[in-house]
Amino acid sequence: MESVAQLLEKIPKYDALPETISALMPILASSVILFAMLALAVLFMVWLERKVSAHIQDRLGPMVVGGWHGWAQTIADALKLLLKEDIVPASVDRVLFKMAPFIVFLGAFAAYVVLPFGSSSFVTDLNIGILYIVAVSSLSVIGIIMAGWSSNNKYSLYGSMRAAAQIVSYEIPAAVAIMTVVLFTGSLSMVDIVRAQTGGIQNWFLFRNPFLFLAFVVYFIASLAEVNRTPFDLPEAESELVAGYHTEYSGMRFAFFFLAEYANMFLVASVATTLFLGGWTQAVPASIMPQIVPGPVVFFVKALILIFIQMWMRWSLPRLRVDQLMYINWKVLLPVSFALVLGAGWMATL
Amino acid sequence: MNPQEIAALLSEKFGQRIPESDADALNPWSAVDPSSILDVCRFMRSDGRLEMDHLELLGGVDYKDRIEVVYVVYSMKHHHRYTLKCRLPREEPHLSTVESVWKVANWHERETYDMFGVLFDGHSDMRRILCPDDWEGYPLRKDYKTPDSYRGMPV
Amino acid sequence: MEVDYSGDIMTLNMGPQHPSTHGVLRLELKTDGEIVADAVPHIGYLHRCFEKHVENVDYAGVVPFTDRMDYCAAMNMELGYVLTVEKLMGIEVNNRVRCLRIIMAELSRIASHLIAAGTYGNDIGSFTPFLWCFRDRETILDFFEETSGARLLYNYNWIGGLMHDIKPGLEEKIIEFIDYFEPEVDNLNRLLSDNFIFIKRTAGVGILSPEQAVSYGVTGPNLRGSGVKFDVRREEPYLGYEDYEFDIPVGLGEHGPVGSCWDRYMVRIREVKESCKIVRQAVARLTPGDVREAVPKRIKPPAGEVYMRTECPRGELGYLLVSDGSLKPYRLKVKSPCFTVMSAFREVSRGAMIADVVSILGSFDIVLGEIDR
Amino acid sequence: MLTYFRNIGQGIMTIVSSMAIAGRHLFTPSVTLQYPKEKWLLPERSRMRLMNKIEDCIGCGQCARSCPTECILVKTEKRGKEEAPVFASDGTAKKLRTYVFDIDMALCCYCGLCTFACPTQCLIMTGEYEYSVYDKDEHIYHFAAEKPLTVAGESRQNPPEG
Repeated sequence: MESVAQLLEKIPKYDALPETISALMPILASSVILFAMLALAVLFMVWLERKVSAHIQDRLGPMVVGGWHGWAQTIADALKLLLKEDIVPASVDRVLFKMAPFIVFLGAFAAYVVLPFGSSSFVTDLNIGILYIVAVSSLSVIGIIMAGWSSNNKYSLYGSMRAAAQIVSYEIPAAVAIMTVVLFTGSLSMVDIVRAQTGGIQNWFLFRNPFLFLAFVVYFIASLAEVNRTPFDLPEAESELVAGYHTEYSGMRFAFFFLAEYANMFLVASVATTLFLGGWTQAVPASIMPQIVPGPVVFFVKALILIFIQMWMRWSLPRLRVDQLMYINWKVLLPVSFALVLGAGWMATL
Repeated sequence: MNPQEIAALLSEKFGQRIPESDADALNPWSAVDPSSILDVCRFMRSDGRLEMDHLELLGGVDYKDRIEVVYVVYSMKHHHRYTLKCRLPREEPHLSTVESVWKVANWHERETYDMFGVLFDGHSDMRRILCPDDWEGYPLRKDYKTPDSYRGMPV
Repeated sequence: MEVDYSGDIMTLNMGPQHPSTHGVLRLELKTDGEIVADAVPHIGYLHRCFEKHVENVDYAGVVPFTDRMDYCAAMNMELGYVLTVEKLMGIEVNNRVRCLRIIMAELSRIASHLIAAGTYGNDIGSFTPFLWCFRDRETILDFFEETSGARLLYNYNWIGGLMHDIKPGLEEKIIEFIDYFEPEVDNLNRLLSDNFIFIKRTAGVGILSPEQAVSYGVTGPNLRGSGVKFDVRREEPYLGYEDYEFDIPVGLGEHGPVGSCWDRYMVRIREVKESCKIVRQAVARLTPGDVREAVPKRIKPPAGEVYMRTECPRGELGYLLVSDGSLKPYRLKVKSPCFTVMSAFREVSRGAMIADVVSILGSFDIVLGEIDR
Repeated sequence: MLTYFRNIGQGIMTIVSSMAIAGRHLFTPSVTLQYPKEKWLLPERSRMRLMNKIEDCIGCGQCARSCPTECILVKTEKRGKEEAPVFASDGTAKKLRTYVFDIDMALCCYCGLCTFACPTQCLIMTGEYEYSVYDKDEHIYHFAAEKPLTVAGESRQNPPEG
């Protein structure tokens, strides 16, 4: 946050502002910057998703709007969603219904504060960074339950109940998988975790030892479930529950759910990048090749590769059933993740 | 068994209750007294020589003076087919259900009720199936007139 | 202390507008959490009283109406009707017509099973197979359009013949397509049928025992999925099917009990390959001839009654035709395969989960146009 | 226990194989046709909009009789004896004056039966398929070119329903 504050001080007459406002200004400025970055990233991801799905299915996807491969299609769609009539069905619980999309989004957005995109580009470096992410990202469950309950629609209710069960239970293997990394760094700070991985690809936790590699796989699977992606997209299973918890939403409120979904995707990909893929560090150590590419770019590329794998999985796999979902969590992922903690702990003491 | 043998077997077993048979027609058939349709069907289903385990079709035909309910039955084991016909009066026709013999008869009978107004006694769920529950008249009867509107909507 | 965990029963109306009811079907689900205590199908949302319509048009004019029953396999629908009228009138068609009818019927079966497999993948949550199947189906529809002029509702089979002969060179294109298509089925298997998640979702779900299947009058791939080897093309051949070599795939129960959704689905996939075989043989048997040779100038069958059934992609389609000797059918009763299989739905889906209801419904492969007529 | 591990293994293997085959399709050419820009070459038998070459039409009404959905309305009257005879291009005498020949394409079921019934082959199905309109009535196409001499009520009409 220092850098933002320093930038702000260059604004003329900034010192003249009252102290309360000048204290708030860096917070405001950094959230605006984060939101703009996030919105851009989401627009790009939606476009990418459409393209990936289209090409897997032998189609072309959007080709018209904006000229080159329909790059402006998602912008047009976002504008359309924002301009649509704001429909609040008659029998919903109005307050909860209106609040829910923002709470879902908030859960994803708040976690971005601690993501280190580059060696100096992050909002803040909390000493409990990763714990903060795990805690804050579960906020969205509350929003989802609010959406499902307030919609007064049985499909929504089913969707939100499924989502609650799924997200809460999959957080456990995800958190345990994160623990394996923490064992090695001894710090919960995201920046420290990345710094522990500098010095080339062999230092990334992904390739440090087999336990961490498996921990990455466990985290990746669990994170898929946390963000409701196929094969774990039961809360919004189109063929069963129409659209799950956001069945009754349209227009801008739906856009927020959409934004939250992709923000969550990006969040889990970023966390995986930070924890296992060395964050902003480059594959080739600085001693061999000068680091020309800025850190954030490296970070984005790594995250996008993970997101691409998420999309690839989505468009090739069918969906699980509720009991199978729980089976995988409690009977496969959880024992495996515990075993990994033991193994990684043993490795760390060596 | 060929149709002639089936016709002979049926009339031997049921005598007067099979008033008419035509085993040489393109679609060999026997008329069955409406009151004994369930017995005949049970016999055809369970008899080792017939074993008509597959009810292919159950439907009505309106002959203006009577309504015929047609049963086309087939044996998957012996590969023979036979048709039974029940002649019913047009006014308040009713017939005993054969749901207990072939489960598929449930829906076929509902359809026949829906389209011709034939009531099946003992049926577990005698509702209209294709038309709305409050539809008036039986569409496939020959004297049926299409209504102009249904609940205020033009048809 | 005894605690009743059954909870409250909630009624969930699935449909008539729902993504996976394959049309306008309403399922009244009584649910206890995710478990479905009872599923009552309500049909009739697409009812247009086809049987009344045809009493008012002449025999040739019925064919377009039969097309609209099962719009996914219109060729087979009209073929059944045409054969029924030909049987009543005693019309014999020549070899070319017979072979072409078989080619078209089998291609139509492939196209229809492709829809079945694709939409089933969609029901289970995988959207990609759907579009892969539609891509190959388009090629078949191209053949149909080139021959009959329409892509979906062909009116191609006429009483006593066909609307058009095929364009010269189409045989080679069909064989070329079959050559390309057969390996493509294996790709689909790798993507969907052998996928572990797919197997877990479908095998062991919605089991229809052979006895139940026969009692419910279930026919076609659904019956064969229950392990009963019965195919009208074999048992009561028409169009000379007795001369063709093909297997009748049945559900083998590789994954769990016989008669599950996976078996029904797999029967269709295997049938596609058998249809490819039949098409190859039929193309080899094509002889020159006039396809409209036996088309009567005036279609006026003698008074009488006839029942005829054919093997359609969704089961056996029976037509009971009553003629009074006039120019219009007196009564045409259709035995629709989807109608009978749908009556078994309630029993099969009892005690399943909501996701299984979708899976069972998809494996029955119903087309509402044919159920409601 | 063994099935537990076998299931996990099988699950991973089939998921990887599914993803491999899906991933391969990322690099296969697409089959999409960019519709308004690129257009499909229709086969010559394509059955789309009906078209009547009215100069060849003899007004026999065969098409209207063969139509299963009654979408064709033909009204004709006899030509007077004193009028000069009119011939279709194949030489058939046009004994009837067709003053109404309407086709309601909204009702048409595109079966093509009318085109086969037409004795002079003047009624054809063209390959024209882009004719959506904003008003349903605009789907009624009027082909008749001549005006009736007698009162419309006296003329021969479309055969009644049934």
